[in-house]
Amino acid sequence: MNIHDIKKEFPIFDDKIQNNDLVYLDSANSSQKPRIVVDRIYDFYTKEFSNVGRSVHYLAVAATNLYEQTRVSVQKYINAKDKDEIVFTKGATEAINLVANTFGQKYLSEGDEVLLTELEHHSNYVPWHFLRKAKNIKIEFAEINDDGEVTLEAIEKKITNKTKIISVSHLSNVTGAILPIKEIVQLAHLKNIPVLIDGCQGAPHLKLDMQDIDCDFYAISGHKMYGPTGIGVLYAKKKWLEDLPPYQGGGGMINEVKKEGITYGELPNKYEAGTMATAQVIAFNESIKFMEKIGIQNIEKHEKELLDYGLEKLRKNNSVNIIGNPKEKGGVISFTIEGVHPHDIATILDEDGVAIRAGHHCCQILHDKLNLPATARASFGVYNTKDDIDKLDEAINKCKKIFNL
Amino acid sequence: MNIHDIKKEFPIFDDKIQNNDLVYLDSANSSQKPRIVVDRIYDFYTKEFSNVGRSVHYLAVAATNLYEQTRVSVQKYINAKDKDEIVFTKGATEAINLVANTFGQKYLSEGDEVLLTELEHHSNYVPWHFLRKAKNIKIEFAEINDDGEVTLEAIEKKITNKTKIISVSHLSNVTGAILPIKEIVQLAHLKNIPVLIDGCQGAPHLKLDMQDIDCDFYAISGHKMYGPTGIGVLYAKKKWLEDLPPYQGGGGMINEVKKEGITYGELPNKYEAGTMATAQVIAFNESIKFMEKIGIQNIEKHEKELLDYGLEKLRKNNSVNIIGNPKEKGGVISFTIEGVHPHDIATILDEDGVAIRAGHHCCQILHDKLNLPATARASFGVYNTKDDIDKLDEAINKCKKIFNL
Amino acid sequence: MDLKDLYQEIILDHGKNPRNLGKFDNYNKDAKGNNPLCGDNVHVYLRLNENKKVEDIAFEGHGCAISMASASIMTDMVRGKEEKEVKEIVTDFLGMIKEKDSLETNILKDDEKTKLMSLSGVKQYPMRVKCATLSWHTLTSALDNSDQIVKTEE
Amino acid sequence: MDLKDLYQEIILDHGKNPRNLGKFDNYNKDAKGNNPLCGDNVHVYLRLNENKKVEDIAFEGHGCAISMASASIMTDMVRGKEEKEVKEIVTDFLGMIKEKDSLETNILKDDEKTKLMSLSGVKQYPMRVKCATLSWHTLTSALDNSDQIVKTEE
Ligand SMILES: Cc1ncc(COP(=O)(O)O)c(C=O)c1O
Ligand SMILES: Cc1ncc(COP(=O)(O)O)c(C=O)c1O
Repeated sequence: MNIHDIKKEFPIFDDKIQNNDLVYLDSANSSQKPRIVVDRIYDFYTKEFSNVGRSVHYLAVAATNLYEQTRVSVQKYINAKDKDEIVFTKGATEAINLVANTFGQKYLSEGDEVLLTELEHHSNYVPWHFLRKAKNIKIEFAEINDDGEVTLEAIEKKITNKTKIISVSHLSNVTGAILPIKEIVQLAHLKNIPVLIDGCQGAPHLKLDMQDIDCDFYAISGHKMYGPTGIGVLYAKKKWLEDLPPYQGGGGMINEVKKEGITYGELPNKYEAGTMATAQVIAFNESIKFMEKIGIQNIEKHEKELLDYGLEKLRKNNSVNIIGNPKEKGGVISFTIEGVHPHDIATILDEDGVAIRAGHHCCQILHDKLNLPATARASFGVYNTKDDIDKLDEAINKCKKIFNL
Repeated sequence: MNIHDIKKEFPIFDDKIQNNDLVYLDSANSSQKPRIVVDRIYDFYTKEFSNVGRSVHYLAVAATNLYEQTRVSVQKYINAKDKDEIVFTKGATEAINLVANTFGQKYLSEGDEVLLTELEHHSNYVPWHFLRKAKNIKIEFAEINDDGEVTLEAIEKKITNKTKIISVSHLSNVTGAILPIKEIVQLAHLKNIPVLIDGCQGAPHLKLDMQDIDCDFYAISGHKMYGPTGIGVLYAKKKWLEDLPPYQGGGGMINEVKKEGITYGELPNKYEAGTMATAQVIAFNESIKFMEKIGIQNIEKHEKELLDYGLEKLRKNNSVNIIGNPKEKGGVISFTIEGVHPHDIATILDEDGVAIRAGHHCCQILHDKLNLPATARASFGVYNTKDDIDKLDEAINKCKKIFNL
Repeated sequence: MDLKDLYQEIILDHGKNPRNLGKFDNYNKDAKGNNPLCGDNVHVYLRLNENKKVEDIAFEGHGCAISMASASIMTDMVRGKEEKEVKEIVTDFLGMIKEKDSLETNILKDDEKTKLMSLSGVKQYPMRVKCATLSWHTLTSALDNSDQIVKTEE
Repeated sequence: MDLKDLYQEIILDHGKNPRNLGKFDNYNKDAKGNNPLCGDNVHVYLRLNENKKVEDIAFEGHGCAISMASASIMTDMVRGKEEKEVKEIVTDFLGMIKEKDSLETNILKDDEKTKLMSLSGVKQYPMRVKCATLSWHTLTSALDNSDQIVKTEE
């Protein structure tokens, strides 16, 4: 598969959207879906549908096998040691809630500290805030520097002997900063502190190797990885999944149920209560295969090229102000235009089919720090091209014209 | 739409499965999907995909509108007073966990009692068990009678002045018993006790009117209602959604986020953290429309006919023992055959394309009470016909033959 | 859809140079409003005199051109009006943005109506409707002495 | 796939009238196993004498024809064998169910192998594999004095 004409694998680009060719620059929000993923969902529902794991008839057995195949694919893709370390959730947000809730229950008490960073997405803050309310723990935020990065030193500064867990993004969905997660994990482990990585933006764009990174938890959203909505992955080291209490209760996650008490099932069932997002899990296998077929190195390279081209182009564009300047940066460009509010930018760009996002991108702490209520953000996926960036640039010019800049 | 040839709306029946016509009698586990639902998913992903509520570009706006349209459809379908009383979850299991967790946090403390019944699905027991562990509350079980029913009297008997919430099934997924939920709610409300209805089996088969039933909470799984996997609904009275704390934390459910504290969003956002199962919610609208088009009265009537026919047929079949004999019964027939274990029954039936379920159906308490480790279960959906039941009966005969009965 | 309808000269002007921006000392009613999705927020201050007339009105806040222009035009328009009249104008404006083709109130003069109608372009941009209505909801809240922070999400 | 392969006469016979069903007094090793998905369970009791020979073995439990027949045949087959031999048989059996075409161990006689091979029909029925293997895993657990309850879900 040649990454330079991969657009045609994505049916959404086949037709015009509102008389425009779609210039989709909102992949950090959610990615478009390749044909094979959508076809897989269609075929599963129309030819093979059954619930998983609970019946012994042919369709149920087949569905169960398909479901478990995705687990193995994910395991291999992220190089986890064991397939039982892969837990399916409805998304990264649920994955983080799962960890905060169960780890919090067992290991956090009054006065303990959880260390986050100033660039965390609300999904990696609110679940910890719940514990602050319930258990009187403290939340610390490692600072971002002027380039919009969080350095190892910034993390180190905030670690105390009260720090019980560190939870940080792999890649910022606003500044694009790639955090030194391997080093953070090393440092934390020296002090016996487990680390959760919010991999929402890491997983779609960077090579993942759980055994190398050595993090304790890693959260992924399928819909940002060319997969269906409603499916996510929590990677967790087996020792944690064995040690922590279950999160949701229901069918499938139990061993023995009596009126007096309940014992829970083995991994990975323990964390998969109730009917799961069967079709989505099964189709997610195709997303993984799709990315494997292109090759994550090629994805990284392609997106880096786009980023460099985009940064150069927008820097040349007068009155565009790019947010953050991290040395290690993924395919995200957040920006403002002097005199035009980001929402107006987004509306005007949309008129030409250029889809970007405007707002605080679920990162209010970061925006407070930047002293900006909102930014505009263009983010890339495998299907983007330099042409898309040219169109972005043109649309920005139109924007300035409308606002008489 | 004529219910008697509705099978052709379901693509799964177009082709043979393992050289057999599929006789799908496992709808209580999960229903098959009509073409319009699958097509909707396909079209959404290929022509209209975007994340919901977070961007202002055309696709995002359109997706948000579609997403909210489903909320209104569900509201109307179950006759809720307000669309904000409809919360999307990943399934009924999550819906029940949501209530148990948030109600438990706020209103349960040591010594308080939660009243369930002996026929509850594990999904309506394990979440309460968590509270038993965490808060030292007690769980009481209203008894089933010899017909496999739970009567109003059985509920009343177990209510004490410690009872803080009652949580019962609408329709048993094993005996098919329809519980007198309206009367239970009336009784409970006299004593100021809120009621959660596990509507997993109620919603696909019975007319729902939340304002008439007047329950406080009602949990639904989309995948049992001819909808996609990975989507469910929690109906909750507005006063509860306003009063209870949030469940999961993340993007979309907040109002203002500061380092020191967080305020939560308005309904229904407060309970919809993170990227939701967008495509599934949007396609679920088609499931609702599909059921509306047939008419729930017609569905009830059709399934009642099948049930009566099935019961008559199986009762005539020697050595088949039907579990429970409730006066009000939905389209579920659980049974055993003297001398053949349910798993063997299921395997043998499957050989002829007759898909049933065998096991404890996530109801171990009930099976303990019945003194049966497992039962076989045939359950109906709109697409079933009397012919399907004839085939079930024949396959049972084959089963007996193999086992020399 | 046409961006020219949305970004009319008058909107751009008021968006860029909002009138009545700031806070004055002797206000006796105020309310906050915000839009959690975009982070826009507004704080409306007003002084109702003994005759229930809006003696002065101003706002603080930040947001897009539409929301700033809307607050600016609104504050201009209601100054000097009686509370009852203000409420009628608000209802009329919100009704127009929601569904009606034009403004119906007799309280406004034709040129005032024209000015307000310049905000009608948002009707074609559903996601932007709340930008136009936030300050109006907040004004109502201030008049009603409501403590609740207005959040525009229908 | 053929049901005749799965439900061979010998399986039906052992399934209906399992040998060694029950419990005896002077066992010195035991273990429980269960299958949470189907509710099958088994409890294996055995007596290992000073020479590490299985002097007696029995089981309690309930389950489908396959699981009862498997426990029945297994207990028949390992009585009188040494612990080392028993382990070899278990490994050989599990290997056969999982992937190998035949049994390789020299410990069993040909007619014993034929008997065991009657359980190979489950290979075509993946969901039933655990029915056939539960008692075997439980036997291993008993020999190893493991306190863990065996649960068959791969
Ligand atoms: C009565 C009942 N309650 C709860 C559930 C759990 O539903 P789900 O697995 O879709 O969350 C089921 C379905 O198996 C059920 O039948
Ligand atoms: C860095 C980061 N973390 C967490 C999330 C939340 O992911 P989801 O909404 O898919 O659960 C996102 C996506 O918006 C994100 O970008």
